[in-house]
Amino acid sequence: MELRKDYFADVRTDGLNEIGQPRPRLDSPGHVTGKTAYFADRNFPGMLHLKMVRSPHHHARIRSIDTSEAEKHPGVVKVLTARDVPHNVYTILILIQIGPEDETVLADGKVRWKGEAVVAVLAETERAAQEAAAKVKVDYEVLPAVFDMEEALKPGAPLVNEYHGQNYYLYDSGECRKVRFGDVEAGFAQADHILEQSYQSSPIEHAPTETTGCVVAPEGNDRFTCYTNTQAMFFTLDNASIILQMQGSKLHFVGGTVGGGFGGKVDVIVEPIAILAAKLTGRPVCFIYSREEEMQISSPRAAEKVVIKDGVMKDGRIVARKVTGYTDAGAYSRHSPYGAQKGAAHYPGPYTIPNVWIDTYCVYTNRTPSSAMRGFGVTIGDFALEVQMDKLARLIGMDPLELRFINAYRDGDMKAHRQPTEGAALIECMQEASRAANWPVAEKYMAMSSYRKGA
Amino acid sequence: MSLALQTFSTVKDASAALQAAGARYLGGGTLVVRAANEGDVSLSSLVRVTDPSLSRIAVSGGKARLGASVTMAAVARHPELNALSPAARAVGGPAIRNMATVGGNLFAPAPYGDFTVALLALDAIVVTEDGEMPIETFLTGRNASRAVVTAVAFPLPAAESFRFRKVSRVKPKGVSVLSIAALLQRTSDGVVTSARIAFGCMADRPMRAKAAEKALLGCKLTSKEIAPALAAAGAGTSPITDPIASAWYRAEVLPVHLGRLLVG
Amino acid sequence: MAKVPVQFTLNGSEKAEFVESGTTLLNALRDKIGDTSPKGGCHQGTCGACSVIIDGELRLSCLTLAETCGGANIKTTAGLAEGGVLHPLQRAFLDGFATQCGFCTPGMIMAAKVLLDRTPNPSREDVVEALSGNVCRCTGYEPIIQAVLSAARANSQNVA
Amino acid sequence: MAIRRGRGVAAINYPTGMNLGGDPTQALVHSTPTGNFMVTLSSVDLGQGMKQIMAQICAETIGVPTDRVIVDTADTDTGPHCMGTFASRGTHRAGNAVIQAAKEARQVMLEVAAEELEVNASDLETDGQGNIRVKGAPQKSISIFDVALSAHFKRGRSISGRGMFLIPRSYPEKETGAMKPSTCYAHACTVAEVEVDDETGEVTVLNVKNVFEIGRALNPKMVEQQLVGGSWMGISHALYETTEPYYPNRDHGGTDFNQYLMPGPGDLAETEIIVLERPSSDGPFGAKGPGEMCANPQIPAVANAVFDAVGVRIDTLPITPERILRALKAQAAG
Repeated sequence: MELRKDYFADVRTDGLNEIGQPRPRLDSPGHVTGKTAYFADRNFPGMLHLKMVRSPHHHARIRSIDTSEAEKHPGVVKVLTARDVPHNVYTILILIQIGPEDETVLADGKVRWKGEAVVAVLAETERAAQEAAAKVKVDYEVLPAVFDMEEALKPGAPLVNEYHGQNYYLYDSGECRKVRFGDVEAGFAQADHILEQSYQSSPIEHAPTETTGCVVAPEGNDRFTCYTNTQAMFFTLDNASIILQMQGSKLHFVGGTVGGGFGGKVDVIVEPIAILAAKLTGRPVCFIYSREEEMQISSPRAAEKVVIKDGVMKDGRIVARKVTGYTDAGAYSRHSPYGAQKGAAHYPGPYTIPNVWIDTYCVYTNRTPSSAMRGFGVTIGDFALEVQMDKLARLIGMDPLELRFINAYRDGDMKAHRQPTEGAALIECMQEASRAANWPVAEKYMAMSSYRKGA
Repeated sequence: MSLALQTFSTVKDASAALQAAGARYLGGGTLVVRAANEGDVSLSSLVRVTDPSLSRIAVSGGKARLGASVTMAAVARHPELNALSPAARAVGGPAIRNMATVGGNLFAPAPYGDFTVALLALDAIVVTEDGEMPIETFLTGRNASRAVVTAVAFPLPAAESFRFRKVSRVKPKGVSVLSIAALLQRTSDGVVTSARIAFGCMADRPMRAKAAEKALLGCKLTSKEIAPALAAAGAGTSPITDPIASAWYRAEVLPVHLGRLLVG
Repeated sequence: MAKVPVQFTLNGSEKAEFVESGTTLLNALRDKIGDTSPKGGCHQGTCGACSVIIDGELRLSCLTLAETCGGANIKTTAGLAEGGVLHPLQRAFLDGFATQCGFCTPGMIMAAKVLLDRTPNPSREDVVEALSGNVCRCTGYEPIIQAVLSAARANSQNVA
Repeated sequence: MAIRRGRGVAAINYPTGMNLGGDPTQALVHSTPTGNFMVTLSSVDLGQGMKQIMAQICAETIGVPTDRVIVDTADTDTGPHCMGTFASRGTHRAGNAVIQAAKEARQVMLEVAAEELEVNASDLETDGQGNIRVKGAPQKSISIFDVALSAHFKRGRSISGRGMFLIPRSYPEKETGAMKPSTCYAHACTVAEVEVDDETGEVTVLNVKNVFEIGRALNPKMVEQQLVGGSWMGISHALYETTEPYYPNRDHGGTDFNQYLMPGPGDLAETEIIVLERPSSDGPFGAKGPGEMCANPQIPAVANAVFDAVGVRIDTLPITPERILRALKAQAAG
């Protein structure tokens, strides 16, 4: 790695004692000796293992659940169903007033994705829990499912989630989050070329080497300590408190040493049910996702579809950009309405475009609920935007890097969401990339600066 | 019920124990212990055999006999099995190769079982406690097989006559998009006089490429002359679709990779 | 539930425990013996976080039954430092900033140790091959490869 | 058969912190009797190095070496609230809270030192090595060890401080979308060079040159860790990863690390990282959040490089050999 201190040296004070110094990591000695304690390294005598009975169907009504055989299985201590969960219907962003509550801790009457949790089995050993889980009988009436976002948005599509009433998240702005800036149609009318293209991604897994999980120990004083690898301690504690209808003071969360997160451990899935199990059994409980659960049950990065329509002038100026983004939330909201909204704020990318129209939708389908992942709301958008930039450059016969210089935002430029640009550095990154990659651009671009307009 | 491990010193005793419902043979553990860990509750006991002859590699008179418990690592490092080393190294990473056995590989469903693809091209004999059979016969009936495999035996190929190629997305260790093994006898001027070619991932288990083999007879290994063999490569295949690749993709690139194996 | 005795040497000391039949070595080490340096990343044999060295060979403790390790000599990352002095591999991972979340680190170090024990001066290709069964999601592997190469260099300098 | 080479570029920006703000983080700092400093948080270290960075930020602010700082975090019985580690917010939000808490603690420390040295606190400075001295008269000094002892046992002062950082929440205007998503943005530009096998669709990323502007590299080696790993993940996203390979068809989802594809140690691109620092106006020592954005620009850069190499556009992620091969066949069919 090379630190290029010559850029922005005028606005930066170097020579600090600790900041800017490559100090050794204080956690690394624990890592290399195997002594760092992750949540699953805590073992308690008498600890129970929780295994989840999951839906084999993408969409089905539950006619009945029979746990009697499972309860009789040797080593089984408790079997939990929806009626055991005090506040079974929840949504995690309710903590920042983003509702409605639309998801169940354990399925109640219906399952909306293949893999949805239906019954939790607690047993003395992992093996006994697995065997008992296989004995739980659930009678399903299979319902039509919808997997394609466009299909889901059509009239008459199977309704994925009754708590929403339609297959998209309803923002205060309506069916999508909107950004309107300038007059996009006038921009298209003025443009020398119009290019409309569609981009698509597939769901992506965080794949941390440590799977999601927790170990809960009753403290013996009506309090419960939850050792967890959550990415957000109080967010998880407060959501657990709501779901369990338990005062937060009864909960003690310990974490902070996590085997990789990447956004995959902010969904508050394992902790509430494990605490409930510990409460109802009086025993320590561990609930740790198998790798298969981590891959297919835990939320992925949402699949997204992005449609970009641009109006561009022969000289490279983009004069109008219209973006429609679709985020495949799967069956439940989790963090997806937030992610779709983040996309609305991010478009039209780091470029100054006078006429912008953005619509971003959060769409429900019968698949594993998606949620946060490293850069969500932006990562796939950047793929679409930057491939589109390449196509625009080729359309008008311009160097792709030069096209970006022409449109790059600079200090003071008004963004589509009506914030003036501050602290821009896109131009300098491109100048340095031009040098490092031996990708020459015209001298006027190398002379540009983010500090002010024009050369 | 917990999972019980039963250890026997002879295959015969183990074989008797394997008649019980829920009993499975434990080789290197890469298939059955994984299944148990993943919650396969149909498994209730694991049966293993400590007979050291199962781990023996015997090479003599141009023939090799590998005990069923011989690991991929043992094959890979054996000086007289150089021709098979690429196929053994194609299995897993170093730790898996220290565990995965010749016997286990015979049962590995696609996309696994790359070593068996090599054995199929070598026309190996599979030895069970009930007797011997050609590997093709064994593979056809393997799902119903209850007999314990004790060894595989095959004539050692001359290094230049045996070729193996595994295509994977992830390097150096990834599961197969496909694998190809070819045993080719050629005249001194390079004309193919006999060919045995086996494919992995072109069906649910390793399979012979008989049409391609036939088309190769009498050819020199040039792009032009092998063209009919490549055109015939897909005959009778039914490639798997899995997270690694679709059947369509596997079918499309099969002739490409076969061509590179033959000419490259 | 049938308990069976297991007995082996772990990092130089004798261990004897009773475990349920069918218990993996990984679970026996972690839950019974208290050596949590091998990690359970997948229990499928696909991540390498549970790697240990058994009788000099790299093995996956998640796919090895504890009962089959009778009399074995087992080494884990927890036993690598001697007398409080880090092994050159541990030193190299530390100095080379080759750990991030640290979850894959003990398994990586085991895989690297087996390599260096047999191949004191490995090529980059050797290192890549040796680490190929171990997944890391944070580092992009390059710092780990460099750390192993650097440990090998440090070793050979010490010998010379 | 032909191996065809191409290169592509992409430029991006990325907002630091939870979108639209409203995501508080608190920190507490106190001194032990012998002048070590405890930072108490509930923020989570996912492996990115949060604990180390908070220690360096506290050390710099108080004026002691980093090894005199202890970070106690992620215990809800002891640590004050933090919204969590996500959205590239950890360093920015928690760092600001730590600075505020550390400044308050430092002020008490200087006041106690001032009493001991019989000077005004405003005339004092720290030397970064564990001593407090009079500005312009460095021979007149006292160790922080002695100051802490004095504060505890003689003067009854608590050398401690509270920190809270909150960007007020912005609510998007319904019709125009006017909003304040973030207060600062990191930037990047990546050039990727690839080889494409036009008979199999296989892509090899030969090299990536990444330029990142991250505000301030608080610990350059840790920044490098994150950027190198992120660049790998970006390439992985571009070419390999998905839980649903036949999306929107729900079948054939991978369930292990064999089936879930990511580049292995034998697939690594030569990776060059160049870092620029334009300090943000509200970041701790100008830092922005590089954690997420560092994995983004490689995706379009690789996509554009594939087009440059073989002339087909793959607008669906991941850019698999199958998608490339299908496009090449369609191209050949005209």
